[in-house]
Amino acid sequence: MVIMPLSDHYTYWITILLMVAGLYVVIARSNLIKKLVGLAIFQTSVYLLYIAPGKLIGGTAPIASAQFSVYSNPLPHVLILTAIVVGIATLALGLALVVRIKESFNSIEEDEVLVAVHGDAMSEDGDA
Amino acid sequence: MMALLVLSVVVQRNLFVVVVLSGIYSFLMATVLVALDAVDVAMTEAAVGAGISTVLLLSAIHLAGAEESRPLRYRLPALLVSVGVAAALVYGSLGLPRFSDPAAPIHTHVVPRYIQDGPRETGVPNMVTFVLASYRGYDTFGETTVVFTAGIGVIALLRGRRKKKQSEANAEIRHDA
Amino acid sequence: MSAEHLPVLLVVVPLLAAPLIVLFRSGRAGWLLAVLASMVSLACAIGLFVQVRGGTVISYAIGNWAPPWGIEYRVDVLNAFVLILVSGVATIVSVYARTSVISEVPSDRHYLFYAMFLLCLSGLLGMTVTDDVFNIFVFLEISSLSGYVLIALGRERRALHAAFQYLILGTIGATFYIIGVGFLYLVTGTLNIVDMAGRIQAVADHRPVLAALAFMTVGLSLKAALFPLHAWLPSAYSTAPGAVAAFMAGTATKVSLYVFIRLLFGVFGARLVLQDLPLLEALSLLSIAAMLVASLVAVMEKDLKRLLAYSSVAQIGYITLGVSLANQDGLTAAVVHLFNHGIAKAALFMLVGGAALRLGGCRLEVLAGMGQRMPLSAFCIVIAGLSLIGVPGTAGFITKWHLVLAAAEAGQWLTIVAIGASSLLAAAYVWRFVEAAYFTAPRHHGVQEVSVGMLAPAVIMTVACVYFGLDTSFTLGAAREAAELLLGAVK
Amino acid sequence: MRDFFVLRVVAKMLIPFMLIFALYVQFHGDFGPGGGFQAGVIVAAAVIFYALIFGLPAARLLVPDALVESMMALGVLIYGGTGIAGMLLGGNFLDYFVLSANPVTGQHVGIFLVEAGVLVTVSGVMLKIFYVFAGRAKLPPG
Repeated sequence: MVIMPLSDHYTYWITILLMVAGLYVVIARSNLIKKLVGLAIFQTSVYLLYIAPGKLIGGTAPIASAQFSVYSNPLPHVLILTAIVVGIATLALGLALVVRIKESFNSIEEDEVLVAVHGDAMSEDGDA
Repeated sequence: MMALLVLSVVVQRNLFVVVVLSGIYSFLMATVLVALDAVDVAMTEAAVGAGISTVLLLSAIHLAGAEESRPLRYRLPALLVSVGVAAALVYGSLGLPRFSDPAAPIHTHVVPRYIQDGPRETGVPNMVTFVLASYRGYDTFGETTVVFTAGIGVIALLRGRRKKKQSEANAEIRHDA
Repeated sequence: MSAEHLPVLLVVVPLLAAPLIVLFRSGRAGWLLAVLASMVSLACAIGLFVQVRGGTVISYAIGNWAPPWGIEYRVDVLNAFVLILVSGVATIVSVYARTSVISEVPSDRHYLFYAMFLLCLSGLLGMTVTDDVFNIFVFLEISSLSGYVLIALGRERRALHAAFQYLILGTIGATFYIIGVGFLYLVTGTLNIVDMAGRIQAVADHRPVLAALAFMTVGLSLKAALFPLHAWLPSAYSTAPGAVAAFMAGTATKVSLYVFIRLLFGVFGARLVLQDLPLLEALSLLSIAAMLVASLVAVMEKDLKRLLAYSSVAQIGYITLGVSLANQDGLTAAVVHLFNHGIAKAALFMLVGGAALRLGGCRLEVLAGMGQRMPLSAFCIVIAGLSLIGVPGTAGFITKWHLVLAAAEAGQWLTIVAIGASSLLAAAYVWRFVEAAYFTAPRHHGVQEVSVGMLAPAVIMTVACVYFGLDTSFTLGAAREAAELLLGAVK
Repeated sequence: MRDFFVLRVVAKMLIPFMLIFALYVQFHGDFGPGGGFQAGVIVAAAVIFYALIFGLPAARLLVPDALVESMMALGVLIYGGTGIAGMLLGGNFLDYFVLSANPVTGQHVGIFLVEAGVLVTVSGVMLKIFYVFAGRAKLPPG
């Protein structure tokens, strides 16, 4: 659906909508796992910003062959492959942290964890 | 359709459903990527987005609980930030080359050499492979290092037994300094 | 292998030492390799600095693919200076880390700690030395991911939350940066900074360039903890293990600032006449706000690590203030403060980390009487604190002096008043430590000075704060040359 | 799960095919989509599949933790070592031209080696992450 150029900048606007929705989830939601899902959607949408403009209508996938002469741009593909890998690495680390947070705080809701963090600081006051 | 999916991720509170939806989202993304000629990226996105991250998210949910206990609230600051970002993006995108414009700078600079000379210089026909592994091989070295970092990071965080209770840990501080 | 490979060895040696440590699985071997690899990096950085003094630029084509097709490493006096800071702090902190890690990290994770430390170091060095905007992103992620883990290894459970918060904000920052890169790539077709600077002048439409500038500024400001995007920094620095706080406070934010300065002048400066943009005014306002607000918060803090963390936010304000003045003296101050503040904060966090281990915390009440119990540590904290205030004879003074000169040149008298006010606030928060350490009865008895392994690196760093306040030929010389280079690129 | 005879037989038959498919993806990367990363994911998936059918302990016996951890490190070392080899042979870091007398062959060798490095690290890391997450007991409620 994205490749139909309804307007010259249609693809960009789809990308923008997806990105911003992901960003909103990250900022607004309190559940830590949901924040990470939002983050993943935010990162995934950036892929389109790179890949969509690399497409040439009438071109083919960038694998050299005697039959074709017009290829879509391979460089964004390379960059985004790297970005995908970075994204999954971040997600794995983030989830590992969530598991540890759950075990230490018994909650994965940001506000509850914050209350507990604050409580730790206060109890240090008491010790002192 | 992808937009609808994302919107349901925003409102859905059951994390299990959210994870499944985001897996479907990745599959749709992969389809779009194939349509955009990015076959390598599509293959990776399907394996990573719909495969690995779904498995990871599900196991995290298993360990950390599946229900989001907070009711849905629409937070004004978050909404404002998002709208601001969207406005900046739209503003910037207005000046970008139009879709599939062969005269756009990304098609006329740097890339022509990859397309014209690359297969001959490296003997590999898949342009993504040789740009990834040779011309920009150093990025891929960095990427491998990122994967390695995440791997040992997860070990460092989750290996072995759970840490002792906070109070016990605090009690130890003064002795082992 | 001859000297021509220095730019890449600098990064690759610590990077490959990390998997070696994981293969050996030994904490002691890990520590030795970490110290050695950091020293090799420092030696490479010094070697590079000597070569680029006087305007030479070293270009290294990785994979022997000429830029812009391949990735280029490019060293000039500006990034050679930053490289010396990063690898120097790493070398000293890695020595210190041995004792800090033994007392703060579970023993089965020691080797992982050193591997992470080296990865973080090579990430930061890679960001500094590369001339490719996408490669910056890759190495930024190496340093960030390892940074999150290093912070999470802190002993308290609060460290986990701090690390998670940093992960979310850091990833948003990196994604913003990559959006900016996307815009620039779409309008120039290249990722190489020098090539981009040349091609950006021909871009007809300024809207994508402005959007790229906005996204990269916000993204890098998040990583650099520029006020008001500093939310992650105080909790991260105050809960991380001592060695991590010292290393990151001395280097991580500085490298993000370096990248910002490089892109602002090296890429955007060529396209947009800086004076026509409200960006510099906005940056100057935010810097002044950081200097005042964060210092004020620091004065109120009861925990010395958090106090120092807020002080970092304020001191980052000095650096960006220098950038926003965009004249010779301002940029000199900004570049020299990257270094001067880096060493002062690394020294302070090493000293406070040691004190926290001995006294069981670093709240000011706990530190009471530290002047008697741990005389050398307390004295060094005061000396490094004087550098934060900017007392003549310390490195901090050099920065302040040039900032005042730059503001006077720009005719911004209110800015000078703000610098004065912020220095007074700094004096107030340093005084709070002095009061606790020297004018309060000690609470702990039988507490001794920390071991030599921790104290010696911290003392060396403190001496450096004084040395670079007296002999400025290295720091100021390099910063002046760097400022000329940056301004030359804009004209 | 261990009692499902059919599953076990099918799994035993399928896993070799998955590994072969991984090798195909690895080596066909020159001509079609694929490469070290994707192949690494498939290799890890094969072992994860084995773990799901025969249980985590059985998988850990087949592919021990120590081996997995070493693989993570080895892959990066293979990649970096290829780069250093380029330097030792008189080129720049990651310079594949000097790896063989014929520059194009050199490129082939270089690309092959670094893709192998990626495969080893990626499969190691993915497997390790699975082991760590799956091996972690759930916290009792409350």
